Amino acid sequence: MRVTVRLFARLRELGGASELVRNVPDGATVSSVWQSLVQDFPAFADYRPSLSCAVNAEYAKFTAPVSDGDEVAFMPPVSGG
Amino acid sequence: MRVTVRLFARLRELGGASELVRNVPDGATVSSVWQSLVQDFPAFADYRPSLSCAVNAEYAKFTAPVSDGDEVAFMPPVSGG
Amino acid sequence: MNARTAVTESVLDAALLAGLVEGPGHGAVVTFLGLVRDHNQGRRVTHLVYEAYEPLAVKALDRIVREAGERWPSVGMAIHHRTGRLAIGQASVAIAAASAHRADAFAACRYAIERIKQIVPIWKHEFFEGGDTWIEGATADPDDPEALERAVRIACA
Amino acid sequence: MNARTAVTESVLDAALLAGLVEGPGHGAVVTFLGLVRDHNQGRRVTHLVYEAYEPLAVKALDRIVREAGERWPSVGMAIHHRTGRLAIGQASVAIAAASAHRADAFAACRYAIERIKQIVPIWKHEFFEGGDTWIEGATADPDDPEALERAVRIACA
Repeated sequence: MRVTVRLFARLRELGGASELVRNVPDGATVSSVWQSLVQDFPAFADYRPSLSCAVNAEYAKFTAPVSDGDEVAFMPPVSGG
Repeated sequence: MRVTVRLFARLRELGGASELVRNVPDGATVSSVWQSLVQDFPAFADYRPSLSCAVNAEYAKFTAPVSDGDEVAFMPPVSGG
Repeated sequence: MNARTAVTESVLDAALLAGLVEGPGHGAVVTFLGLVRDHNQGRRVTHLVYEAYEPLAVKALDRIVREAGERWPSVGMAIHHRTGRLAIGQASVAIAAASAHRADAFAACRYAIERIKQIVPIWKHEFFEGGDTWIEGATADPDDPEALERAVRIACA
Repeated sequence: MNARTAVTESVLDAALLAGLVEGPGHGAVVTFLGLVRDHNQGRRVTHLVYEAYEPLAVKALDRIVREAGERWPSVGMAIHHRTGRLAIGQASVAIAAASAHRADAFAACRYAIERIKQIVPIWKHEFFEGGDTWIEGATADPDDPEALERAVRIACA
């Protein structure tokens, strides 16, 4: 199945794109999507401890399952305000 | 000597005027000006414990002397804001 | 009306005050507007009339700005207080406090409104359904250390 | 832009936000503006660029308004956050909190800015003399009870 990955701020710059379409196996979770990204972008690895994620524009846990067509967002620490 | 007395809020209403010109003896203080007012306006007496005063638009103590031509203001508790 | 402190019959404008105090080193501006409420202590308020001893009121506002500047040196502050007849929802007082960091702007703004209620010679005449009354709050004494300490405590809590 | 919460490229207007939340029972409106400072941690800042995950950022602002309404039931609140390029002195975030009494308006406004910095997916790209850097603040977790408690503690201090 295919998911759209959204990247922000420095993660977007490290990934070279704000949006990536990824093929993931059935049963994939947010965590497994992230792991597949880290394989392509080793610099991402440092972000895991401080990362937040969302599925379809709702905050989610890394253990959340993803479905075909989902938008999965990975977010470095926020700095609004 | 003559001083101008300024009254505000309920004190102004009790006194029937926002401004009064009073003759006071040499050596008068804010306190003696007040006492002379209380003689004419007995309802003023209740205000003494909560009163503030000013001479020439600067806060003053009741013991402050007044001079000819001074503006002496008597102010009930304030409620701005 | 571009003075940082004023007592005025005109409509208050918090954005104008904010503009007077903002500087390039400021990261935060906090404004406070006091509004006329439609009720007070169980009474249905119809309107208020504010009266001021204007020259002393402006000096008292200047004093509050100075006090705030001494306590929070990076803070820029402006205060305008309105007089005359005010309808429900209108602003009676506007304060703007700008500073490098937000904690100081919040504290200074809160300090200012507490001090205004303590030492500025302005009086509120409340008109409500069935009558009217002069509101009498604090005996004004700018040198009372306990009042000042109370304002600081509330502001810095 | 009359929504109580928004993420926008337009100039922010605190007075507009105040107008959205004021009601006849409100005696106080506190507004907060976050401004772009000309310096940060010893760097001479030239400008900032804010980036947002917009749909989630709006939901996070809605959540903060809801949280504030649960904690301070009389409070009306609006929050707009700006994105894109901002010059020194421009406002990146505007908050308005109205309530019957001033203590709640101050507390709710302060709470909102603390929570914004905790849970709203917006990022600040700082450009300074000699370089640029992404500011990374808090790991966003709206359900983290410690972060929420910290915001409450600062707001109600």
